[in-house]
Amino acid sequence: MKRLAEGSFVPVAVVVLAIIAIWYAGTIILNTPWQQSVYARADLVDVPLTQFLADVFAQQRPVLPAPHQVAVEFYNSVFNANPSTPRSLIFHAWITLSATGLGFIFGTLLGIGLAVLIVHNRAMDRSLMPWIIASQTIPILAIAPMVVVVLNSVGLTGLIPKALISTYLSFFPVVVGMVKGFRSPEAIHLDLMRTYNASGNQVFWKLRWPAAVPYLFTSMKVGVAASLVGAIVGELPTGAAGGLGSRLLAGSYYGQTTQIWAALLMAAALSAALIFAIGAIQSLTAKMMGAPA
Amino acid sequence: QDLYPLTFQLKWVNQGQFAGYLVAKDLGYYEEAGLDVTINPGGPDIAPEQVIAGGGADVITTWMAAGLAARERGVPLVNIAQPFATTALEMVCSEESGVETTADFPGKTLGVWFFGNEYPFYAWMAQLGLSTDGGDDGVEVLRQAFSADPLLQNQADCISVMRYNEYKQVLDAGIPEDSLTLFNFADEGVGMLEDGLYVMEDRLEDPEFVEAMAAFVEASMAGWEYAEANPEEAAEIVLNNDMSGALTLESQIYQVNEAAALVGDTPALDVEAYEQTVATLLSAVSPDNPAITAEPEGAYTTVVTDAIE
Amino acid sequence: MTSVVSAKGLGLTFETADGPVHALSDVNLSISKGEFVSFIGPSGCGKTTFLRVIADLEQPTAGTITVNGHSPEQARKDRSYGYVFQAAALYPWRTIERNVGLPLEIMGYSKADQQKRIARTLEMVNLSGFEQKFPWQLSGGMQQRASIARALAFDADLLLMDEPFGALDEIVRDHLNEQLLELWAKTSKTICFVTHSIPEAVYLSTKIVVMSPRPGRVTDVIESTLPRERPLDIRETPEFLEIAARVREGLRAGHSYEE
Amino acid sequence: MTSVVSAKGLGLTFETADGPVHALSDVNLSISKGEFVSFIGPSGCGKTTFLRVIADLEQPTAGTITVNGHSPEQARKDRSYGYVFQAAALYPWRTIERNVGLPLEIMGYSKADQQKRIARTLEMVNLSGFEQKFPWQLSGGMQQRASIARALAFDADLLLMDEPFGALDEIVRDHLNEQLLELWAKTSKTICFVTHSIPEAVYLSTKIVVMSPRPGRVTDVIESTLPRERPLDIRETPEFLEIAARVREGLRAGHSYEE
Amino acid sequence: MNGWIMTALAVWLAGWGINEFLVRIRTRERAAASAINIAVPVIFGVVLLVVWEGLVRGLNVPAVLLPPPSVIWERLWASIPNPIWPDFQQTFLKSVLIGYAIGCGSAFIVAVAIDRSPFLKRGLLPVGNFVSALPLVGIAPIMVMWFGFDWQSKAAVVVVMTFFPMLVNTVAGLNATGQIEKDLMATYAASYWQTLAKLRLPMAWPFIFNALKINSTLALIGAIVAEFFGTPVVGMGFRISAAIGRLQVDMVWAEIAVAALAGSVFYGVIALIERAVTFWHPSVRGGR
Ligand SMILES: Nc1ncnc2c1ncn2[C@@H]1O[C@H](COP(=O)(O)OP(=O)(O)OP(=O)(O)O)[C@@H](O)[C@H]1O
Ligand SMILES: Nc1ncnc2c1ncn2[C@@H]1O[C@H](COP(=O)(O)OP(=O)(O)OP(=O)(O)O)[C@@H](O)[C@H]1O
Ligand SMILES: Cc1ncc(C[n+]2csc(CCO)c2C)c(N)n1
Ligand SMILES: [Mg+2]
Ligand SMILES: [Mg+2]
Repeated sequence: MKRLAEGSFVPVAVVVLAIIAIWYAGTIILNTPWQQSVYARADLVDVPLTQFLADVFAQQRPVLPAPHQVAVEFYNSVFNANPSTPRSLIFHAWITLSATGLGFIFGTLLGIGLAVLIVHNRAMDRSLMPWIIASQTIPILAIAPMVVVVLNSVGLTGLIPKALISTYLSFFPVVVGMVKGFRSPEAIHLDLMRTYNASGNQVFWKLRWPAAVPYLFTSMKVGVAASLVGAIVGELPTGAAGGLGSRLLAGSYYGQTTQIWAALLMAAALSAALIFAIGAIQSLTAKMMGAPA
Repeated sequence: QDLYPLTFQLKWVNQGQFAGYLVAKDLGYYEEAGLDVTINPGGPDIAPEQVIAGGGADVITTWMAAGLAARERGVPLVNIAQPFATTALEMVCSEESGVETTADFPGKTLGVWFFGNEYPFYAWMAQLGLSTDGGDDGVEVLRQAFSADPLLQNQADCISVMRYNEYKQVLDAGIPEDSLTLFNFADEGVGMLEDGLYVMEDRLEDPEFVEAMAAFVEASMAGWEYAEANPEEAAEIVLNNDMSGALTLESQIYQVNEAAALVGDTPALDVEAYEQTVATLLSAVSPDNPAITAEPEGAYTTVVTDAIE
Repeated sequence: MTSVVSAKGLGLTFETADGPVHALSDVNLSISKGEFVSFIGPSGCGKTTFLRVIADLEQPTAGTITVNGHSPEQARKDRSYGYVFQAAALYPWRTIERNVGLPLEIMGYSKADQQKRIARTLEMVNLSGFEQKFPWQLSGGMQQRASIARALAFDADLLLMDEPFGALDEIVRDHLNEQLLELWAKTSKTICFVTHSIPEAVYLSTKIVVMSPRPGRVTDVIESTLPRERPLDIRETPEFLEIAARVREGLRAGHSYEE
Repeated sequence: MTSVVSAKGLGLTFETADGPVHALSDVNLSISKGEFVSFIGPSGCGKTTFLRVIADLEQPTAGTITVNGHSPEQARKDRSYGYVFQAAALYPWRTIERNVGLPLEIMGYSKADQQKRIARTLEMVNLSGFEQKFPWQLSGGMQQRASIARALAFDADLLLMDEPFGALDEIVRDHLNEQLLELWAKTSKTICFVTHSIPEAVYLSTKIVVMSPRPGRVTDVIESTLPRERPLDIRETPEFLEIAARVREGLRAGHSYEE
Repeated sequence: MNGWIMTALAVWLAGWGINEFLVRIRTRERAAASAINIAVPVIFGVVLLVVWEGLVRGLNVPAVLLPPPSVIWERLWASIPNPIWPDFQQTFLKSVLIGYAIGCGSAFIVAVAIDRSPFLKRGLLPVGNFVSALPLVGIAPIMVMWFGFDWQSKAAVVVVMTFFPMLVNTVAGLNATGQIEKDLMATYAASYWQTLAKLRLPMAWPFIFNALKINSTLALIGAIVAEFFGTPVVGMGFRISAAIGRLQVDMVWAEIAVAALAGSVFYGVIALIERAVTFWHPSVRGGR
């Protein structure tokens, strides 16, 4: 019992329950105006409270769907739909996941590559860093459609444009983290290498790289979440090609609020799962590298 | 024998609006015509004019106003056929707004679609002499997302709808038809031709391409004919092509029916309607609405439709 | 006797934001093969800096220095010295064995040779059995011994040790002092040894260099008259105490409390 | 004589992932007002832990302890002791002056009083003139002195010092030892002092507590026979050396090399 | 090969050479050193623009795909009074700044509030991470539904986006205090608030500024993208999207340039404040 209270299960459960309670309250508040106008059109007066609640929680196009509505939609589109058809959220999650994965791998490699350049070349350090920061202030999300079109015109279609938007968003945390990581060895550790007359390569592989591993994982966690956002945004313009992004958007065209929320839930679950997976690899690596349990 | 490859860029996601093309592809009409057609769906932020300029498509559908605007910006688009002979853009106002006639517009908030869809609206306001910067003697313009929500949530007094899509959504939400006020852009004298087929001008110098286009247009019209006759089956086909899984059969049957009704007897461009569109656009030139500033030259051709006859 | 380290008029000034810091000035010193030289002096007098100059980790700004008759850079490239830092500076992601093997990997020793040398040097510092442990699983003293093993693993004739026993308690320190003397006697290495402790300096050295700060310079060089064979209780002999007194004298002379 | 610290059957066991660590076990000790008590013992024998128990920073798991006749918690809330940690633990965003003033701020001394006390204690540790420097601009020894000043700034009768001079060189250490004795004589504070150095313990204390690890316990309590007046050269007297020998004996008995 | 591309290549090589030369200069003059620090990235940026111009012109890239910088500049300059300045006011001065202040401010207060409850901390942080993983594009239409189509809904999106990074970092920062420092406060029997004000907050600043910096770019992106889901006809996001639809790609890039500049300045200002507040931190004091 004490263990339970000290772990994070109980606190998380309590917080989640609180959120659900607030959510239900919000459902009532936000959906009441529409419900009243429905009653007014039907000339209904003095609707009993239970009937009112039942109606508010079962609207076709709620401003805010009730948690159970989202849960049912989520369940149906995950478990009751053939995962190889566009009716299934699994189908869309898979499309988004592949773009996320590809973009994330590109982004991580690009980030590490740039960090290596920055750490080893002063000119790169000075000239690149301010522009890398500035690059992230470009609202890439806003011009994602244009990027997709332009890439299409040079023959890049399908997964690649989405993955490149993911790359753009995910390389930044990796560069910043890895520059820090590659520079994290203390002066004395570098001096030690110098006394051995170690080559640049040896210093990198035997010192800088292992020292940077914790930073790598931390920034990869941030990066993978950014990748997912990038992939989803990249799917918006290519609305009909599937993926959670197109699902979100289609939901909004056809007024399917509940479907939007289910897709949102799936997106958040996906990113939580990805972050968790990286965390698992991180602790495995840490164990192999001798970190205290 | 070898099929002639064609890439066709839609303006919007696969839906009943494009049923004719999807049916033609699905039933093999294009193949029979010697064509290998790839249909690329569009989306809210895909500008087909940009896609074709970048070489990403051989032929696109877009609205005439947007096509002419692109031509003036240096993308030499040419209309080769006009399957939609009539227009479906409307503005619908809620009961609460109190709008009954255009005289009630001042002081109201109107939802407008941008991204090349705004030209008819600005032409209309210019004709009514209303400013679009808000205030009591003008209207306030809201950039409407591509949905009917602003009306349902009372954020706008009137919104833009396509007769075949959002209008149905408004009705489906439970709002009675007789409580709504509907303005049809064509009836207001600012109708502009909608879905037409456009290609890059230089491609038309190639007779083989013209021939392929003729085959394409002909097969597409056959697709439309089939869709009109078999709306359920056409809606099924649309649904099979929907990658979002968000469409419902019911809404698509409705949409196919409505869209097929827009298709004229002939794909040939009605020159009178073209000139009307141009005249309306030129009558409303303003910094907000720089669709075109001069009479376009060579913006349409009949070589393709002539080749069909 | 060949001179292993020979400094003439050596000076080193650090340029800092607050102006120049004269870490070393006009240092003249010659160290012969097989000597055990201790450097003692108050904090900031340039002991570490001098060792770092020998190791080619700092560049002198005045004077000349040779190591094994060459420039320090050449000596470093020849891998002719082993350096023990003030902190153990073990790599936390390597086991003790792999830490000791680090210089051997870098210098390209064969796997078998590495294995042999690691075993031998760990034996020497009494760490056999801890090969597979990670640094954090060892006490500070054991870590420091591992770092000494690392410097001994390859056969450098010159050993530079910067307060290697500073963090240890007296009993462990005594023990390691004995061991170090034994090693030195066996291998006839040349050793430069920085310490804060007068008894330690006197007990270990054949030559004691007393330094003073601002600017860092050598104020006294004391040749020890003690025999090479030194049991621990030599520290109670009058001869020992006399040398210790002379060192303390030299130290106090150059001392300023503000540092 | 009143008992300032009185421990009876005191024990403290840390529960860790690898099982319990017995940091202290069955410690019986009484410290009277005005005493200067040194704690000496190998690393890990529980010296720091004992001081922390007195300071109410750890809770004993067995036995009882009183400070000034009350519980340690009460004593802490009465602000009846000053603690000098092994590391200086100065706040880097405060100048030396503001660091020393920190406890005064917290305890609500008036601005003028703060100013006076800061000046006086900085004077006492020879840091006048460095008021406006930030900690990182000072050497390790100076930082340690600032942290001593911080503990002296308010008038606690009990001073807990955990190896305060560990990082300093012998000369500075001698000097501070002298100063500390002087302060102690002047103010008749009670001082608990952890050290690794036998001469330091003998030189300073009226009572030397020798501890040994696993589990941490007190193996010997040596009452010093030296007079309260102690010039530095008392360290060469036979009496001094005899006590030192006894301490060394006690230490060696409880020592294991692997730690 | 054609002239434009050759020129671009030459400028690139020259710029690279100059930079390699500049970073090797060792100077004692502070002014000279900081001049070099500014010159190097500026040269890099200028080279980037010249290469862009050269490639676009040399390869005849259609202007509706990617206009050359000179054209963008002309458009930018001509459009500052209208529509760029009104757009900037709407998006940056209203949506971004207000949303940023509310988001970061409330997250800070919540962090301090839950700091005393380990239970809440353990419960809120995982949930917070989950919520912050919700893609912004999903929240934006919902916020428009809730807060209307004017800047309030954009500010709300910014609030949601900035809240959790700030919360997580502030909580981490408040936990960053070392044991000795906390023990020191305990020996003074300092109260909770005294410890917070004199120890834990100063220790937390580096973390908090980390979040403030991340959020400065997030906020701008969030506000712009949120404008895709319904706005009045003003705002940088509106303009970008509307201009793409009209194939005024030079206008799109002009707005992007303004956004990048505003974002960089915003980031820079926060970074400057950070330097002043955490002057004592090793990463600011000196470092490599
Ligand atoms: N990289 C550096 N930049 C500027 N000044 C330095 C640098 N390294 C050392 N110094 C200064 O040079 C002087 C000598 O330093 P050094 O480390 O050699 O002293 P030390 O005798 O080893 O002292 P300690 O006993 O405290 O280790 C000191 O005043 C120190 O502050
Ligand atoms: N918080 C803790 N959790 C678990 N074990 C601890 C903790 N603090 C101390 N210990 C253990 O308790 C024992 C006594 O530690 P303590 O710090 O009191 O030793 P010490 O005598 O001060 O040693 P040193 O001379 O190295 O400072 C050690 O074995 C140590 O590992
Ligand atoms: C050629 C062409 N031009 C404009 C539209 C615009 N449009 C048609 S339906 C709709 C709203 C969603 O149904 C919008 C914006 C289009 N589809 N096809
Ligand atoms: Mg040193
Ligand atoms: Mg201790």
